[in-house]
Amino acid sequence: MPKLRRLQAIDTIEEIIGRCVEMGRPAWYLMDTVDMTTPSVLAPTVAAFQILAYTARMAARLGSKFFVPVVQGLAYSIAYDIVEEAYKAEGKQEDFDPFGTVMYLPAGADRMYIINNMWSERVAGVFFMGSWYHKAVIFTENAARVGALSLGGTDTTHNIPFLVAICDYSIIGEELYALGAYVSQDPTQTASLAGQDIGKYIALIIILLGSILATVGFDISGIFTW
Amino acid sequence: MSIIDKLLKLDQRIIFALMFIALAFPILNPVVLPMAIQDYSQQAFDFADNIPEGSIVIFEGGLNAATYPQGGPGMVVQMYHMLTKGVKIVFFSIGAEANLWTMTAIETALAKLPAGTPAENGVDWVHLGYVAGGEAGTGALWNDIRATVAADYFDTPIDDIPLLEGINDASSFSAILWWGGSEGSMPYGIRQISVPFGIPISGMCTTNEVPNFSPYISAGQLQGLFGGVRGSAEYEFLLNMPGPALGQAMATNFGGLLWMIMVLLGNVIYFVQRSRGEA
Amino acid sequence: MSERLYKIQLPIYLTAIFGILMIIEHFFPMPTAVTNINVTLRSFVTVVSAAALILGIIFLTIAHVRTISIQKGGWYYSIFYIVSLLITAGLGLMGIRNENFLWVYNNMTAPIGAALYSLTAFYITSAAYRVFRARNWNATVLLVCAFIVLMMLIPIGAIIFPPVVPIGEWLRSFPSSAGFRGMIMGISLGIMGLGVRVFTGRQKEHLGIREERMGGE
Amino acid sequence: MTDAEMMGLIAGSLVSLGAYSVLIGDNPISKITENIYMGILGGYIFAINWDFIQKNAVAKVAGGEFVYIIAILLSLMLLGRLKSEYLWISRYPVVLTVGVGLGLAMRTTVMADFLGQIRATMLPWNSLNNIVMVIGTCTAAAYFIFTAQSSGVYKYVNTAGRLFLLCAFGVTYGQTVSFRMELVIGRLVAMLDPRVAMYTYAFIVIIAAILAYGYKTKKIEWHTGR
Repeated sequence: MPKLRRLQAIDTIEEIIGRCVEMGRPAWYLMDTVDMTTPSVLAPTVAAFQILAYTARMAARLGSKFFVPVVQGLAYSIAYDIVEEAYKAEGKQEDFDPFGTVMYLPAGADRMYIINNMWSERVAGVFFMGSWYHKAVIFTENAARVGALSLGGTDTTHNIPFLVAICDYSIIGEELYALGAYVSQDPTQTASLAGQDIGKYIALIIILLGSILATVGFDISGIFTW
Repeated sequence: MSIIDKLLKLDQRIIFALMFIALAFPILNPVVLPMAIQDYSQQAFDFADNIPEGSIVIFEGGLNAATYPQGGPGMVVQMYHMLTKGVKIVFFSIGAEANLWTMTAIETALAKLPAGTPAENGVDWVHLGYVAGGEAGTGALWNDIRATVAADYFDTPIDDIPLLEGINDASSFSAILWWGGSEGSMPYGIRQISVPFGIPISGMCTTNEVPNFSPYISAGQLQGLFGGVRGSAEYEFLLNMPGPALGQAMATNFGGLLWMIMVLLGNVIYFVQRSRGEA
Repeated sequence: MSERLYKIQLPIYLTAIFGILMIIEHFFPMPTAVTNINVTLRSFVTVVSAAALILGIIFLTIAHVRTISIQKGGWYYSIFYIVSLLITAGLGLMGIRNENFLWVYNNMTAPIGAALYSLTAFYITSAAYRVFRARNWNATVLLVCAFIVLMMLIPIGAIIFPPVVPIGEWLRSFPSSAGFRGMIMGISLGIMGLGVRVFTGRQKEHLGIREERMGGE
Repeated sequence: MTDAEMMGLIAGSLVSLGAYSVLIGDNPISKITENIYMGILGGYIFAINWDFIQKNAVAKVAGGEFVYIIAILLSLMLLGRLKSEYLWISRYPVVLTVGVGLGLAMRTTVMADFLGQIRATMLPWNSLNNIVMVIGTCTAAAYFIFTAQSSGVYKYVNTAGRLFLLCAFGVTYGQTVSFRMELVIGRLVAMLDPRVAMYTYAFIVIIAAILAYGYKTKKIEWHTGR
């Protein structure tokens, strides 16, 4: 079985939850867009769910208050299951609030709710995972100002900059999938990432070979145009 | 408390107020500065200008309430550009909100057309309305129009529309104009219509998404791109149709300067702190 | 066992069948019957996607009704939600081109939506001041590129320092484009990897099933 | 301009100010605006999608295309999400959307994204721009090879890849700042339209007075140090 490079973010999850417990303030797990019928959103959402499972268990184990708002109906029930399972698995089911731990908020109208509550609850740790759009800046900036420690990770290219610049720790692009695979200890996911790595090696070899051939004067313009 | 500490603790709301003033001031006191045409806008304009008369184009309207003020003027100009050239347009939207704004833009463009320009609904243009399902919806529609939508925006059955007679997929079209706004949907057009059917695509996205799509431009998969209000203003300029976008493009000046000053100030404070060993 | 069949196994097989039907149709010539099935399936997807959005509204309304019925803190705000929902949905059901419906949309939804969407501009500036620092070389690269590009985009930038336009365009067309191109290729492989995992039933989160529950369900 | 349009501009100006008031802090005006927005948007999404289903499924069944009964049934099956014991029923419509969506994305991403981008990168090494393109693409792609351990030559490739990615994110950052300001400008242009500017100023004064009263009498919580 191929071994994945260990990402620093794994320790960060524990660090953030630990800090929340110490300060007696809640940890939030935000996912933004979770529309699972769009394939490009499905992949980061699934990775965010895997990380959610790990984070929720960590929160249940260490006894931190945990809050997961979800903006889409289908994803809400899945997130609900995942977090409930995590609390069950840690034997802390009494800490799981059926109305308050995982909450459904409508897409588009969740901004104010989250900003307002971030301040009133004085969150100490925030996770920004999944497919992030314009809310990335609003939430990360507020989290930074409230003084929350944050970990950001997304594969939506136009919002990675903000997670990198504002969050205390960040993972970029496909590192999100790698983190999901790593924390879920899922051999299939690991194997799949390894398979994709082979694809990348092939791409690199083709590009380098092609550009060398082009440099010495071969005409390669007809390639891949069947 | 030193001045540095005071500056560092500057209330967020003061910055917000400054930003409001910086953005509102140029709207109340407009000043027009000369503006260079960006390479991507020029390419997109040339592409649109070279679409032959009499051909039919696919037009996705993805602007919503928030992005219409910046993209709308350009979208209107592009419709005007196409209709005056005698190019026929088939509109659709993959957003429920965007659907209405596309109609607003069509109405604005029709009102601007010089008298006598053929622009009859159903003959020179059709609005297929909202299609649910994002990328899958796009794929569904352009592989089989009639199976996906039964009627157009005005509830006219597809079979009663003269323009769509004998057309049921994307292969009869000669270009795609994808006004994706902030949907991030440009790759849907590239993947589901442009590459499978071999139709060139160009369009508009909001300013923030331009870098994402730049690899497609250098790869020749995307013929050009108008970025945000600046792109709209440039289109207005290139077609010699001054409109609302120019003023808005100019209004970004002070806001941009404020942002740059804020970054510089923040970093000066940071380096002062660091030299004192505080940070 | 049979319960497991229709609750878990069948959905997984169906996902694979639907996906593979779409893929083979694209690369190999198919009999008309198959193409017709595919066309129908795709039109079903658009209908179900629309229904899923309605389901989201149902979830939300249930949440608000619950807030009102248990009189949770700030419950009276939920009344505003329910009332505006009923009015708008009622007008909309009379016809989506109903004049009043469009008035509400154009003059209430659109401005609030636009205003909320634009709040970011303020936070971005505040963040620029408090968080966007040249802390290390990573942040420095980010900061310098952002600075140059913004200066290129605002018309006054070219007047203060004219070379900023070619430099900005170069940054956007080459180094930045190269970085994104590397990512696009990776994301493309990621979509294929995800597809293989979903179709082989190794990944079932989209069905609300996770690995640990395999034994129990 | 008709009365309805004028009323619309005034109403738009008022609700926009209500939404912007959240910048000052959590307050009842912003909360009311938020809830009204959620309601209207909900009603809107409901009506538009209801209409879509009417037009493209119900009307088709009425017209004799009985196969669309399946589409309606699948849509109803989504309601299974409302109760966990019927959750499995809702898996079937999800399976359809995910299967078809992924299939459509997979079949085209190979050509458009993967091979298309490889082909465009096979450039001759005869100019600085081409060299930057080839090295940048290769190192950025290599940054996401997770089975490579961070040592040896790969460490340098990783660093170079990160440099190119950061440049890409920096460019996006700058572009996004401009985009966000354009959004505010778009709204302000409507609010400061000479015909409604007077109302806007009046609303600002009224909202400011209400908030000042609320903060003064401590009926609204004031967050210092935001």
